[in-house]
Amino acid sequence: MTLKAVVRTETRARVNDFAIKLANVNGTGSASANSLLMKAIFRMGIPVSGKNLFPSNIQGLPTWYEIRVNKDGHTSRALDYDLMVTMNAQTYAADIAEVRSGGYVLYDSTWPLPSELLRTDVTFLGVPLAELCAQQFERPRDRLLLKNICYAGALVALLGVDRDVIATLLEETFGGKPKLRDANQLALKLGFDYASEQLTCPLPIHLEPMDAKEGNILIDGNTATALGCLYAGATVAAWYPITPSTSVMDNFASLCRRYRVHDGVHDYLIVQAEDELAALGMVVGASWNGARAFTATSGPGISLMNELLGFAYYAEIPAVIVNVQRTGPSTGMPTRTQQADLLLCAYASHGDTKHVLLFPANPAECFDFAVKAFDLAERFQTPVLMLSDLDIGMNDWVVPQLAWDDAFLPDRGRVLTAEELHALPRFNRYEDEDAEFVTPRTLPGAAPGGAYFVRGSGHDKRGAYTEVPDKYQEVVDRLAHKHTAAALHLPAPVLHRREGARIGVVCIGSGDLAVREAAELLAARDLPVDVMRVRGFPFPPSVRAFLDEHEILFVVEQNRDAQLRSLLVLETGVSTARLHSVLVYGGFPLSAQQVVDSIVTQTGSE
Amino acid sequence: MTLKAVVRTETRARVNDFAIKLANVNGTGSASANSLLMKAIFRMGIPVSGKNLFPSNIQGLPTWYEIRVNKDGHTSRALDYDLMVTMNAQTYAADIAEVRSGGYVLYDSTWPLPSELLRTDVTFLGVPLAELCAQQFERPRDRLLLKNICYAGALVALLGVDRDVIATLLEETFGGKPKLRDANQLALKLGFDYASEQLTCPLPIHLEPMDAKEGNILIDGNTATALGCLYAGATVAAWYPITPSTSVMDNFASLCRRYRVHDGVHDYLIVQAEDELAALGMVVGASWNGARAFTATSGPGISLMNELLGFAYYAEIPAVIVNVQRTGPSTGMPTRTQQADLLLCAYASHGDTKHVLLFPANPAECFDFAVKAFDLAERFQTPVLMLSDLDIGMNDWVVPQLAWDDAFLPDRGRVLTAEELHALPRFNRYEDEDAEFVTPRTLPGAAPGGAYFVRGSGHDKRGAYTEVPDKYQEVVDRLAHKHTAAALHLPAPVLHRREGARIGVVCIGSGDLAVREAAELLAARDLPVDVMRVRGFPFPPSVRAFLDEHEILFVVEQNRDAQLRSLLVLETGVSTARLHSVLVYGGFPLSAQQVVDSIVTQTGSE
Amino acid sequence: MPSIVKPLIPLATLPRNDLGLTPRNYEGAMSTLCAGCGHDSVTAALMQALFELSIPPYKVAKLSGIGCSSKTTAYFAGEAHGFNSVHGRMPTIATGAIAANRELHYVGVSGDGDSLSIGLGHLAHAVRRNIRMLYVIDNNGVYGLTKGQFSASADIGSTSKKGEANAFAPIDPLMLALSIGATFVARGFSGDKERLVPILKAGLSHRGLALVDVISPCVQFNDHEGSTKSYLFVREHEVSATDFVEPRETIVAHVPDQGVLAVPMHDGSQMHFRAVPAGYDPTDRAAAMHYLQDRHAQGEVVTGLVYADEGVPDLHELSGTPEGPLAAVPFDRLCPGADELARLQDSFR
Amino acid sequence: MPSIVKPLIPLATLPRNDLGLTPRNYEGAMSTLCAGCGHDSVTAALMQALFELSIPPYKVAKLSGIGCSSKTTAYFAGEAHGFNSVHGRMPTIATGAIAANRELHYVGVSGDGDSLSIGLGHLAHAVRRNIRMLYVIDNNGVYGLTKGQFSASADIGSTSKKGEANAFAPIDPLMLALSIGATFVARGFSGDKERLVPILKAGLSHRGLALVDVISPCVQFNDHEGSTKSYLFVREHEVSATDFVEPRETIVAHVPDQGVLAVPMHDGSQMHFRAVPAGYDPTDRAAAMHYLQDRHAQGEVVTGLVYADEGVPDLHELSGTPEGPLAAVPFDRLCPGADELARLQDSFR
Ligand SMILES: Cc1ncc(C[n+]2csc(CCOP(=O)(O)OP(=O)(O)O)c2C)c(N)n1
Ligand SMILES: Cc1ncc(C[n+]2csc(CCOP(=O)(O)OP(=O)(O)O)c2C)c(N)n1
Ligand code: SF4
Ligand code: SF4
Ligand SMILES: [Mg+2]
Ligand SMILES: [Mg+2]
Repeated sequence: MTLKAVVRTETRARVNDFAIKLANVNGTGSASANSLLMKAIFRMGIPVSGKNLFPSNIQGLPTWYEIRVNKDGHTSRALDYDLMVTMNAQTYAADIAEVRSGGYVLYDSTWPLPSELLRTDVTFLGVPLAELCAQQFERPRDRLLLKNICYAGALVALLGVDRDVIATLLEETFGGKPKLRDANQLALKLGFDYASEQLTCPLPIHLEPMDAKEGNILIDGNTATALGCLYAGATVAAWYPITPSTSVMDNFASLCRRYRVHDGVHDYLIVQAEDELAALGMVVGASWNGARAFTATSGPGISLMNELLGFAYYAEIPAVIVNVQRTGPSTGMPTRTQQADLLLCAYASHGDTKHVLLFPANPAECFDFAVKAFDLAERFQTPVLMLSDLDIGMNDWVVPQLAWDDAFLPDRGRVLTAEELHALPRFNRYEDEDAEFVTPRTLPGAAPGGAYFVRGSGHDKRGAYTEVPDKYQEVVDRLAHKHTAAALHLPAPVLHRREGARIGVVCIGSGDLAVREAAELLAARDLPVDVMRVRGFPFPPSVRAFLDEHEILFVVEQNRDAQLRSLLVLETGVSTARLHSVLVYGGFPLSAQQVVDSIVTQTGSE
Repeated sequence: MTLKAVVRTETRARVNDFAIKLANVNGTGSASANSLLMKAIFRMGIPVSGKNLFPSNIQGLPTWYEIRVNKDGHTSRALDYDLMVTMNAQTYAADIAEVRSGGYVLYDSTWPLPSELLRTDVTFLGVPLAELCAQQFERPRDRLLLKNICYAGALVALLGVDRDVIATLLEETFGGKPKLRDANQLALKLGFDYASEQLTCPLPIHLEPMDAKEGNILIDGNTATALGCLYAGATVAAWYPITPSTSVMDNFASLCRRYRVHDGVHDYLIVQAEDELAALGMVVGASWNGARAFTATSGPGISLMNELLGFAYYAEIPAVIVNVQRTGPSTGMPTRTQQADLLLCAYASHGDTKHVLLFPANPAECFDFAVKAFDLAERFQTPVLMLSDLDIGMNDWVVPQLAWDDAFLPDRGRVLTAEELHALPRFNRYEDEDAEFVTPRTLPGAAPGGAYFVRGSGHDKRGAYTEVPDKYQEVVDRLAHKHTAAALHLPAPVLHRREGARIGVVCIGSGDLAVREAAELLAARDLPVDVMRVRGFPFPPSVRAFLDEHEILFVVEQNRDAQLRSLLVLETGVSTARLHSVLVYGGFPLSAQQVVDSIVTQTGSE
Repeated sequence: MPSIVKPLIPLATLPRNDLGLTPRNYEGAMSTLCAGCGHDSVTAALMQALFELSIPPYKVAKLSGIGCSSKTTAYFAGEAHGFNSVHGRMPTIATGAIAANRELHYVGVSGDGDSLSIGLGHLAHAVRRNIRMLYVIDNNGVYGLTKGQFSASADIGSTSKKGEANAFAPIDPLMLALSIGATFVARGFSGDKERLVPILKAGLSHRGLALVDVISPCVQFNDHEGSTKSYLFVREHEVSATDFVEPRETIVAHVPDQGVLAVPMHDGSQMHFRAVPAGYDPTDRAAAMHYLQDRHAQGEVVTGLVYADEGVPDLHELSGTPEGPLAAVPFDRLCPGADELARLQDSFR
Repeated sequence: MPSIVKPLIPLATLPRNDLGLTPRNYEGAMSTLCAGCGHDSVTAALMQALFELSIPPYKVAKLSGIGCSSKTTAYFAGEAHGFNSVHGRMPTIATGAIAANRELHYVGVSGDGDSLSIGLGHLAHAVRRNIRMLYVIDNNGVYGLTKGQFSASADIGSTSKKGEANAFAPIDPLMLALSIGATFVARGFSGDKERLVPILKAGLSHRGLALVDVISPCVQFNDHEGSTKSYLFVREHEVSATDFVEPRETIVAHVPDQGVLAVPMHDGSQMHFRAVPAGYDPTDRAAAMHYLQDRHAQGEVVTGLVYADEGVPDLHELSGTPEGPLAAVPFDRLCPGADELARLQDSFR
């Protein structure tokens, strides 16, 4: 096989609208090269997304990275790839099969590709990466590692990435380490030069600078969540490591080291707990004692936190829990995304319990909702769970720059001051409810006379143990009302309406972009739909109103059992029969095409 | 105050139809006296129930016992008492206030009752219990303890309890211990003689022998459950003590000591685990290894078992979990009853999970369903949770004698024999599903070639780790189908139909008797209702059919959040709006009156 | 755990501490434990220790799990905040609470079931983090509240009320704690208030986690080997009812400075207590473990301060937190503000 | 944990054991751990031990929790049943499995995170019950799979890949186990297969729970004090990428019979191993603990069989169960039948 033999050209140019997928081996250093490309495209002002599809392994298994570029801002996951970079011999066949007809495959031509892989409807772009690196670098480690930068260089040429942008990025990354910088620059140049000389550059699919970058940043959800916790004033954090939530705490720790150390004093305390039960116990203990405290975990951790979630609900203690969802059940696929903890989180723990949930759709909302979570937890004296997911949490997203209002004051809820306390004839913990059914609390040690006894056992308004039905009911009934009252303090659902839409589509969290893109695609097929994205639980009345407005309703979510639909049915009273499901739960981020296909099929509009 | 002054007579005789309540102090030995009475009434062939309303305490707090006698078999908890025995000075006022107008109060007249307690519309029956005992018994311990038997003696006279029956019972209990027997007989006689001589005996409310006993036994649900586990062939049990489930394991242990020790060999192994997570882990390990294994717990234990429940669901390992429900949330009221773990048990654990549930209504069903639970768990290779409650589990119930068919063979599900295994080209754990979506398993060590790898991580049909969406989905989709398939193997709902009923009433578990009595009371008010008691989850189609048949539907359950209604809505598709709730969740067993009142009010039939 | 309020009978002659408070100020709700329960004696010793140290009650936080022992946090220092959490998780609540506010005095009360079974991992890690608190285990060898199952501290051969013998080796919380680096371990006996109060005071003053194991007999369910017969005896010869709890006298005894004290328990059995000898060096961890094992092999229970090391920093010292409560750091010191957020985001481009 | 099947290259010269099986029969799926990971060496030693003991692979049950270490049950004895459970709960699964069938050979593989944090309570209670199994901890001082957090066995002052120093005292699983009555504790080093195999064989033959702590370096995240610089050094001087895992050589070393062996770790630091000396008496619990503490204070890691007591019955012996598997007792011996049920119910009237 010679290189030239398989090169074919496509004529139709697709500028700033294509998807590429890079197939790598885990632990070989490809992530840096891939995100370099992604970042460069972002800097060129072009809407872009990067999805890291990685295994639950440290070294040796297949891993993929997908970059989608779309001038109209549709950057949910693409399902057909215009260009595949195949760096993993284990998965050659499957990877090459995934390229769309007419697309491209970039491969390491140091060795020939097995002939059975040679599809005739795609263009193979060979770059002798290993050979190029072997010529220039001595050490095996460098040769292996720099192959990645080398293919990045080829892509810079093929896709028309701005070379200045790339140069600046390399400078920023390795500026302080000249040796490293030089090696990377050289590797990049090797790939670039080879492609420029040997291949037709740029490809019909290529980039041109835009201005979509203005006011935007590139950030992953876990970093944004950590920032939110920092800005909300969280001082105590307790956690147990678990993918994909670990980087929430990693980021919180480094932000604290940066912003919370004054004269050697650390205004924070992070405890790596012995397990998730302990982590939530610590958050509850700290919150009871007046600190803003949180934990971050994923599904298995939530399962383990069940007992204490019920305790905090019943004893009315604030707690913020970030659940970065992954694919279940059980250990499931730890590095794959899903939205399958909705039901569990809504009603976690035995007995009658209901929790307050927040559903961010992207890192910007992770920041805002993290701040909101503390306000809600303290205002309503109850656990608040923010349900992000692996797609949001661990992928880089382009979002508007985060904003902060310096006038912001945390809502600490009803905490009695010493004066207020003294003005009371007698302080009873669960008495004197306000319009939202919240009763005032006191902080331990703050003032004499404020003591009360926290318990998860049956208690009356005074907090005293009771086994008297009426006294017990008085308290749990108030809790139910309090939960309902929280609805109006949650972020309202986001509506996208379209002229003449009879169909309503409900979505949640990271489904946002795909569903909005799907709505455009459907409109183009004369199937206009209104979209509502719910952002919190319990649902405000507007959710029910949207459902009532539409004859046909679809609920798009990433789980098998239609859990969002379940919550909607249970809490709005709409019947299951009215809510059709679009369920995608294979573990990869949602793509617009999946939504379109399902709705088209179900409405018989094919 | 003199005794005679407050004695008034009621003329209307109420034979075999009244309720008495005995107010005692915990730890003073009243339970034996109370159950002696209850047992005597049972032996007289009269339908009777005894409800023990006890505190979460070992000694010193108020405790009550309620006996309801009803010739028509309506023995759900009564709310108005014809006779109150007040043995607890702490609660005199409240107890006396509870007696119906025209009723009776039996008190210890050694000391006068405070005059403010003397209602004029009830008859006070004074028996100088302390004095009588002080005259006859030396030791303080005996004086205290035998006061109980003394009031029992008075009740024997007042209510017309068969003296031969009582004599036999005492003989049976203390036969081998003459001293004890004599003391008890004496105490009984003291009370009996005093009442016979000083009071008008029998009261208009009194007993007459019947023949309702034939073929019945008196048994509590936890004993029956233990018996079921014994008969089902359970060999491994693991548990962590928790009220009100502890006696399941206590009974299982004593049954095993009695029936499972052959020539010194113990055909069972019971492990008191370090916590509930461990208990379920042990059950899962043992079941995987081919033993029938179970655990018994209550709400907090279920919360802690969440992670492993999801694991067993996904890895498809049988497990039997008995949940004797108590009042939640959190520690709640450990000695009070509720049906508030329905939602949690149905969907326990993160990710998409669905479990198989059984809802016994009485000890007889505890026995049958316990046996059934093992068959289901092994047939469907999944956790099966039997949801009993404190009322069923810890109170004595009159139920038909338990039956056993010696032809019974346990359904061990699809376990490959060595021959079947060898006949296969290759054994793949999650392949070759049958019509019920069950795939065959092998037992460790049974034969070479049968090995497979159990994991809670994403796996394909072979049981191999996978992160490939299709392969992952293939398995979890089958699990969903398997769950649905189980519906037809669960005990069918029990229907009680009435001519002309437009209203359907759905109930569950221990609500049975009260709802059936309520149906009669409603019929008497020209409000005929059909009753359906669901007995398992997932629901078979007949449940949906019943709902569809009725214009107006009520769901009667003992929790705040209408959890059964939620399950019905989610799994049958009927809208919440169609299901009206009757919710009683103060912690005491359900009474017919509560159901009638609620339905009458809600239907506007007052 | 009903909070029955005790009648307040003013007694002019009550002693006063440095704060001018009387022992009354350190009382709590009326106990609902069984008459004679060892736990009530521990409660009394705790009140005394807090009183003697002149700790303001409202600056005390009382934490517990679930069990008869855990109920006792309601029975002392009624003016202190109490936190009766869930079974076995008290150490985690304590860790969080202490993280938020290092200025309070933390008293954890737990049981042998609560701390040595379901909560064993948490206890171990609290010890490892050396959080500053007094951690009392009311150790009765049984699960009192759930009616008499063996706990992990039950001795081999102990028999339950139902007559079954325990087969498994006991866990000694002090040995366990020492093996993982505890900085303060001591043992007391509920019946010996005289020795217990100073131990509790020492624990309250310790730099980190002070683990005090208190042998605290359960008058209801604690029947050891020698008493099997005695229990059967009672059954044979006495009026018996399964729910009858005989009111008992609290066992009182004083472990001598030297030699072994044999204390008869309610069930007729005997426990052998030995106070650490006069020259005992509580700063040598290996020797302490050796001593405990040695005496245990002789069937003796060592009481007293077994090991203490004031040289190990607590969680806060290790974390470099402010001197006052973390929870009290003003918001403007915690929130970097809008400008800083803008600056930071330059790196996200 | 993908199960990549290894190519089967028939080798005529392979040794055979008493069953006529070759080491090949004890292999499993291809490891997906990092090249050079200590855990793979432990796996190899396990294969060897099972092979040498001529244990039929299908009579082996392999149990694990979650972690890189826990994945390794897939990498040996492919013809044995494997059970990869959830994080920290392996001891509970093992207890149940063993209860059901005492005839299999149980090999548990866990990590220091799995067994000393989330699973610590279960480990302790499995030790206490003396269930018959080989319990291996692949101890690397870090959470490998979740990318390098400190585990509870990390030494004070160890630094993480991110440069933070661990502040908390390490838990030595052997000390912990000894303090609660373990009947077999030993330590090996993944790099010293020659000494590890006999220890594993001894453990497989033990009457109860044999706890074997194996120091098993994580080539990815295990950076000790001395190596902080070395890590920084690498960062300064080498091509660095956050997701790059350098393929490494497995560390191999042989701890001498006497004296201390200093083994250089991947990160440039050194670990000091000391084999128990020739005359060492592994039957004295107190002495064993003393020895461990003593050597630890010297910065040495003791390897070898530290303590063994074959005199303590295992769970089955204590429970009087049948000699064969409980799971195999025929149903008619388990079910008392209809007549007996009728008879029993006479007492319910
Ligand atoms: C999760 C959970 N499991 C079980 C229980 C039941 N329970 C209450 S107290 C207790 C044991 C108490 O024993 P211990 O800690 O020794 O206290 P004691 O009563 O002996 O003082 C148990 C098992 C519970 N409350 N929560
Ligand atoms: C309940 C739960 N919490 C957290 C995790 C994430 N997790 C996976 S492995 C692991 C730690 C592994 O450490 P260790 O046991 O030492 O194994 P190693 O990888 O170091 O061999 C953690 C925390 C999980 N799988 N389940
Ligand atoms: S049961 Fe035992 S531990 Fe509980 S209160 Fe009574 S004596 Fe004390
Ligand atoms: S991360 Fe560490 S423990 Fe995990 S496989 Fe790699 S070297 Fe081994
Ligand atoms: Mg106890
Ligand atoms: Mg590790």
